[in-house]
Amino acid sequence: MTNVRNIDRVVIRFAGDSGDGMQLTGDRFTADTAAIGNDFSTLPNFPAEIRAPAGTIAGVSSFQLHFADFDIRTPGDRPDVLVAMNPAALKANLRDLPRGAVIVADTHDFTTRNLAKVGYAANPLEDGSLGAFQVHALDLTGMTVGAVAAFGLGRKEASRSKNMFALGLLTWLYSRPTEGTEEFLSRKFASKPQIRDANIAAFRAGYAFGETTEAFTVRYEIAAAPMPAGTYRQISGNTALSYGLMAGAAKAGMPLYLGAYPITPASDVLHELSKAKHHGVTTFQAEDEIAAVGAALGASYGGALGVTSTSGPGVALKMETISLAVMLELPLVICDVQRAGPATGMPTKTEQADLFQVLYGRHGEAPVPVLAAQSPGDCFDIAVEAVRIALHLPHSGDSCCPTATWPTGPSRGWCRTCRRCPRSTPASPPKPTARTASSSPTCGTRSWLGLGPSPAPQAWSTGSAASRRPTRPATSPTIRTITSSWSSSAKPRSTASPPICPPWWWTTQALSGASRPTCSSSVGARPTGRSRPPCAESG
Amino acid sequence: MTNVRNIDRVVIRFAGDSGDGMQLTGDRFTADTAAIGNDFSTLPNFPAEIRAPAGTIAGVSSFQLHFADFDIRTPGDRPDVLVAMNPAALKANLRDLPRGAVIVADTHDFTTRNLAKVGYAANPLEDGSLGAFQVHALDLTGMTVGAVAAFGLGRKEASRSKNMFALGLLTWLYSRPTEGTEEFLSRKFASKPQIRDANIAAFRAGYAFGETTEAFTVRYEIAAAPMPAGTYRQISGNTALSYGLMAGAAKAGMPLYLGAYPITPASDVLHELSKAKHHGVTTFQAEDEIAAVGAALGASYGGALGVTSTSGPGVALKMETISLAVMLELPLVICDVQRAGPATGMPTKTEQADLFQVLYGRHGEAPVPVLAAQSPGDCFDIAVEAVRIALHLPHSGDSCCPTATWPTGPSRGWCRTCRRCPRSTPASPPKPTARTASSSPTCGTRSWLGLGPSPAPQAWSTGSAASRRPTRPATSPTIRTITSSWSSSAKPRSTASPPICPPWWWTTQALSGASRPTCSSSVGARPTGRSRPPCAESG
Amino acid sequence: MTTVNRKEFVSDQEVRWCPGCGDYAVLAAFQSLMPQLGIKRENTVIVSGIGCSSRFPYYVDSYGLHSIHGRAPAIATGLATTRPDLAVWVVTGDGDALSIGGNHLIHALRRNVNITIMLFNNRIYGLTKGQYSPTSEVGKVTKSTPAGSVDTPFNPLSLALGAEATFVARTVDSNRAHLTEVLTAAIAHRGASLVEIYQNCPIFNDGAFDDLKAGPGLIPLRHGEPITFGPDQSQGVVRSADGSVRVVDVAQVGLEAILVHDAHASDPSQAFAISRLTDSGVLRQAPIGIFRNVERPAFDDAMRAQVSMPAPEERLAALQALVSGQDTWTVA
Amino acid sequence: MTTVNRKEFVSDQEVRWCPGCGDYAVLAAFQSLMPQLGIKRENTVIVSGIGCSSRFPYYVDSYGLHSIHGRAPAIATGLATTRPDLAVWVVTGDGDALSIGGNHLIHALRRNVNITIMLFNNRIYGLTKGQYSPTSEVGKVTKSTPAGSVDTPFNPLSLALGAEATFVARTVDSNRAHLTEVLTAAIAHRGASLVEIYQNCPIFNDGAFDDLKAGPGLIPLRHGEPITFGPDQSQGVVRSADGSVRVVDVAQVGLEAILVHDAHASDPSQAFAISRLTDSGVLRQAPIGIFRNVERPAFDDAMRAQVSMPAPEERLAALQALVSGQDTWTVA
Ligand SMILES: Cc1ncc(C[n+]2csc(CCOP(=O)(O)OP(=O)(O)O)c2C)c(N)n1
Ligand SMILES: Cc1ncc(C[n+]2csc(CCOP(=O)(O)OP(=O)(O)O)c2C)c(N)n1
Ligand code: SF4
Ligand code: SF4
Ligand SMILES: [Mg+2]
Ligand SMILES: [Mg+2]
Repeated sequence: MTNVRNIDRVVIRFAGDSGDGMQLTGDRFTADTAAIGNDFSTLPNFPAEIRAPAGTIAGVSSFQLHFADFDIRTPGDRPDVLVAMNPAALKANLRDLPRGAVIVADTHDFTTRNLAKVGYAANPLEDGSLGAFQVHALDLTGMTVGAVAAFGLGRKEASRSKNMFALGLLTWLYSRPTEGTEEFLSRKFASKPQIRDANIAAFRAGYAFGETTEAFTVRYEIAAAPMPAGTYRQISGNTALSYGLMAGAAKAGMPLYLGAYPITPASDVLHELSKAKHHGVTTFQAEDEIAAVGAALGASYGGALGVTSTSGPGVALKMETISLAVMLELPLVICDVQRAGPATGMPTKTEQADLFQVLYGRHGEAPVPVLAAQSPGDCFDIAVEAVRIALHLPHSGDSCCPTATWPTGPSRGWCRTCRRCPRSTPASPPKPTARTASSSPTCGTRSWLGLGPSPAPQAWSTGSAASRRPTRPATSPTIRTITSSWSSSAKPRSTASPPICPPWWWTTQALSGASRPTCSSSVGARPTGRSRPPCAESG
Repeated sequence: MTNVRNIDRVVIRFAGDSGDGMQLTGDRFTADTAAIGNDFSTLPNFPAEIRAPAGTIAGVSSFQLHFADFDIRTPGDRPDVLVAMNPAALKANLRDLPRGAVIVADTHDFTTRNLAKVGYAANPLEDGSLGAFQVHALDLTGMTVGAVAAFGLGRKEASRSKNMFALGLLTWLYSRPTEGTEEFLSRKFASKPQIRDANIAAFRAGYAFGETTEAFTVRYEIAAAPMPAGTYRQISGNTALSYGLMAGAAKAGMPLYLGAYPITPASDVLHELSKAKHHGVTTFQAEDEIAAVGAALGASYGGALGVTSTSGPGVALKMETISLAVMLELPLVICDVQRAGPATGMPTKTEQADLFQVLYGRHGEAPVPVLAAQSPGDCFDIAVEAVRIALHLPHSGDSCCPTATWPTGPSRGWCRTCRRCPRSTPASPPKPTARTASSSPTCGTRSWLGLGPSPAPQAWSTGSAASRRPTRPATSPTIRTITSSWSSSAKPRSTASPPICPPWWWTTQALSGASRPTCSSSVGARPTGRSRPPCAESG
Repeated sequence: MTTVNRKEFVSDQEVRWCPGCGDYAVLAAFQSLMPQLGIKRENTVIVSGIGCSSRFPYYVDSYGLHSIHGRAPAIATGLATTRPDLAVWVVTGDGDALSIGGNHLIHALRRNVNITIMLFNNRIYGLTKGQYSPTSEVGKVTKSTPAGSVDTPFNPLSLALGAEATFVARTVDSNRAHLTEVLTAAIAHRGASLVEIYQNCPIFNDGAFDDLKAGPGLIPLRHGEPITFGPDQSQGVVRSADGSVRVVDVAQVGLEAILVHDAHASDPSQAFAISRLTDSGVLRQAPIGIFRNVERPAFDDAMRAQVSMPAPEERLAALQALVSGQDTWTVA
Repeated sequence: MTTVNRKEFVSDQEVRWCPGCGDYAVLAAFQSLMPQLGIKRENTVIVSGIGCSSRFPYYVDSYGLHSIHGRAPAIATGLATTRPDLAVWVVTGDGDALSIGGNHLIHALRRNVNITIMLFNNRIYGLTKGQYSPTSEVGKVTKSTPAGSVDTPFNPLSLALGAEATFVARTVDSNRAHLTEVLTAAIAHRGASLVEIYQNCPIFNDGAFDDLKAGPGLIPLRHGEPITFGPDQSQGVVRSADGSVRVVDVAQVGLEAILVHDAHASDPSQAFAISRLTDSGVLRQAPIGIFRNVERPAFDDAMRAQVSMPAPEERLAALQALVSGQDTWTVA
């Protein structure tokens, strides 16, 4: 008999070949987990190659999910459970497992050839080398093929449902509901009934296997986390960022103009906003990052909200133009979706190492407000806030918004009242002090450089986030109420069809009328306090 | 009778129209001052325009000189004496004068038309508005024309020697020797005897005017400063930097390759090195700053010493490539000759506001050693040192060398043992502590970011300069001995014709021979400690 | 043309080019031209990069942006896309447009963004005090090339034609009438217009175009007319067997043999061949006028056609639907 | 060609392009070619940017540098100038070379730097998973252009010819013999050689060149021969009255009327006209082969000719003289 045990949290990693459908499997498990009301956080991990050879380490794709009956903050470091669909998936992930972790492996793919491909001399499922773990070596593929035999698919086609078999098994093991996935499969494969039925059958067979076999003596339950009431959805950082930018622009009554050059992991912002052309969004794929930010700035000069999105290498290239934006006092939002490493770096891996660059990476004193997101959902808020700052601050027009940890993939249950920290919480986060001028949204140009003795980047971005959004209601838990939060935090522009200079410019200068042009001679005069345009210089 | 009074220091500013020869006047006064043995520091100030209209404020050119009988550190803030050759020069500089300052003005140019050009309703030399100053309103032009009447020049030509008349007067007033200037004029105008004689006559007339007239009741003497023994010359920061780069490359036995794009005030490094092609120096004027640093890096990859010079906006554009250099572990020296302000900024004005950028302005953790020069002469040392670091550090190949205050113009008596601070000395310079990892020349990649609680930029660069050059002999006062200092600090490369990978690479890797190529797979593997090339990634 | 009109486009800034700089003439022609075209100054924006020529916007009483080196075409692209009501000009130099800004220039041309580019070509870097530029002749001795430059210059018009430009022209600072005519056609063209303007820099490259003025060096192109020039139109242009074009005495070949210029030809090959008549070394011969002027949908028009802006409330509602998504769950 | 030879240039890295990617064929051709040319791998350097194609250097057992996006021509310029003993290759993609790297490309071409550029044109951004590129046809639907792209693509060879390139060629991944022939000529050329390689990306732009293979779409150019192609060489290229060239039935005009290809013509006009035969939309017709191949001093050779390196002691002595200067004073 299977015991049901209550636990408070678990970390599961699904790993297989790129073609094995691990991302889909993970997504479904996440959705079912969300339905139960657990809190969760996820980390998809794609192969770096577009199409790495099958069965190789380079081709392993994985999806990690951390869920619990309490408020959690990271996708977890060491999986309690690893589902490994082939030897490469086992090898690539084994080092991350703690002693005693559960391994569910599909024996079908542990052939001599596949083992050799990744350098296993002997089959680790059999040679005793996994003694520290609880190994369930199961012929998932074989069982899947058996389960779907009725639908008349070829063997290869039939075996493709093995991920659903694995999902069924895990769904049983962690006591998840099954309706969501069955509905999903019905919808997804509506036009291919054979495939639909095979997938559903495999999913049910996996669930039934857990229930009937003796292999699993314990079954787990994880209670719902005490989440604030509300309607939730999954969201990735880039999507939330895109929606946030749109929300900010909509509240300001301005067209949104994105100038971008494709770069992983920021491209999805370009993709997402490209789909929004009927929302007053123009997207421009420029010839390079410099042109991208230049065009965004030109659009801002014309009265649109100029935005540019990129990753670290692109931000480096944009710096001169960003400093021009500071001088021109035009609104501009720069999104830095961080990747790892210097130079081209590691596009498919994320890291939080651009903060120094975005804070300090310009010549000759051109400070910009910098915001960092705490979670995928927070990317929405941070984007709205960035737009607000860009449009609202009279003398410090542009803002730079690096999204912290979650660019493309990982999703969180997204509710705006959940405040979650990035993975690498500093040991003892210093508090921003009164001397930390940059924690104030007014962000005086010169005083910005007068940072206190502990600039403490991570803590600054976290700590000051609260002080930067003083007007947000403390309880507005459902996404339905998001609009009210926009209206309280985003200062709309007064004119629907904005003049060529931003509104505050018109109100602070004594102009004789719309036909008196002034922008060109205002270039840089104010932020540096100098009396004549710095461009009236040689060189 | 004129009294001779001993004073310890004085600040003189020569100001006139761009065509009035103020830079030459200042240079000569400086040379004569050097000959006496005063310590000195200078600040030329050019108009921003290529050729600003005559008589306008925009067209004023000035040269300031601070000299003393002790060790001084700046060109001075408020001139004790202003020589103003026209109303514009007076107007542009008046606000800098302290009460009681001496003004020597050429009345000849204070015509109604010239006064109107700069907005003077009345003649300030006559309307009493200069009551706070000791004004000597003299017809310098008229006296000059009279003095050179014998040489048969036209009136316009004759009046062009007025700067020498003014110089003669000041030479008398501050008891400078006259031989140097007379020799100089003889050399300079050797091929134009009329002009030569007119200039010498004007100079002597000015001197004699001081001596004979009653106008000046006091004459000053400033004793020699206690300077270390040695042979001195004048030098500008850019020239010293160029020579230092050449010296570093020569000691290393490597060809020097400069990739640069013209930009004020850095262009002179390109100009200076372009003249040195017979010293094994290749200069490449690239299509932009990114190509300039890229080509320098390519040259380094080929075994040359790659250098790139620019100003702040150019550094901003080079950042991505600099981080590539860090990953490739190739030597590269980047010179940032600073200008003022963000965006295009103010090319002809200098400012020290790029330190944050050069320290932090790269994405994804790509630290570089940063050196800051203390004086024009120190640019030589700093350049040699930058070359040494670039070639010597095994795992942190490139170095970024911003020259601090003195790009093109200001000159100092240049002796390598004089340590002088930049103009803006911080109120209480913090000392670098043991925690300041970057003060060590090994500059470990990750530890660099572990700066102590007070990064304190100015103090770091100053304080650590000493610790970074432990091998320089404490007393090596003459320029003749400079070579010995190179040999002690610059590690020469072992091979005359360097292989395509830098030498240390060859010694630290087990290679089977010269035909086994390895660079491409070493890309970035070591600095980040990752096992496969980060470029093997999508995006 | 009345002086009153011209003054409308004269700003209150003191013009600060060197005495004798060719930029003055272009500025004056521009200021006279604009009111004639009926373009209002509040609908005029001049975006420039950095260089002597890039100070142009200061002196014109219209909107303008003196930006950063080389990036004006990129900035103008964003502006033109956002604002169909504006006449967007780009003012740039040979260094600004062809050296650091080369990429933005060729991309703006291929996209056919609705901007009018005035490229002041003085074959030198003026503002940085005299280094050679991508249009300087081989062997040019400058501060950065004391032993003479070694790189072949660009022919800006060949480059533009290779970059799919729809409007390509050349004129000279010293010929007010021609300048006005060419600029008028350029601004009338919907899409990207590139006008190269030979401009003398008396300080750092004086007389660079003198040989053109002296001899019969300028070859004026007039659409639909045979390409003849020189005293009594005695010289003309014919096509050689190898596909290039060359200069001949009209008397020798007869007027019928002379090429008739077709600025509207859809294929740019002949315009390209004509562009090669320009000397790449010391300039003794160069065609001027409109090389190419063809219709193609403008980038910004096509972009705007894809974009629509719902009414404010609709916009927020549609956005809310997007934000809410399809797959939600509720916590009670 | 022996397999032993080829293996010399095969590195120990596992090749990681997608199955069926056109890059494989080019790599194999390259690896076979190099030993045949007698170029040693220790004298071979491949500099690439970023993109799928830019992974090329990993797979060749020679020196190589996988650099940053778009900058390979600049890096290669520095390298080539420093090291006359090396064969310097640049491997790049349509995005790498023509989008972000456009400026470096055109400048390397005009300078005629001694490098051989292989431009893998798959008309898409492969590595970033399928956005449109500067060579994608108008109307291209991609992740970043769901409503279709609106910008006219570059014709890379027209652009190169407009940028004063001395060697311009095109070949296709699927034709090993042609690829080998063109690359052999390209590396033999002293100066900058640009070889555009049509390369299929089965993942993001599959079949982009299929229409060429099906029909008589490829027009091979052979120096000194009339430009004919198609079944039985029944089609040919003639010059039209407007200076462009066009395709005709040879039977209709006679073989004598067909253009004879001259890759060595000093004037690039005819090569340019031929480049215009390339479709800019869906590719049904495109010339391949060597469009232009002319001599001009290489930039790096000319640069090196200006530079001299004294013997070590002389060098320090000369430097000391420079450092000491002429105008000194002594403090006792
Ligand atoms: C990023 C950057 N690089 C370099 C410069 C220096 N710079 C200013 S203008 C210029 C070139 C000017 O030449 P051109 O474009 O021909 O204009 P001209 O002055 O001749 O009219 C250069 C190199 C700069 N301002 N910014
Ligand atoms: C500075 C910078 N910007 C953007 C990117 C992202 N990026 C990498 S490769 C690439 C384009 C690839 O297209 P292409 O050059 O055609 O090569 P392909 O993959 O098609 O061979 C882009 C945009 C980057 N790595 N660095
Ligand atoms: S330097 Fe030349 S281009 Fe610049 S303003 Fe003076 S004359 Fe004109
Ligand atoms: S994405 Fe396309 S170009 Fe890149 S490796 Fe795959 S098939 Fe080749
Ligand atoms: Mg110029
Ligand atoms: Mg491509």
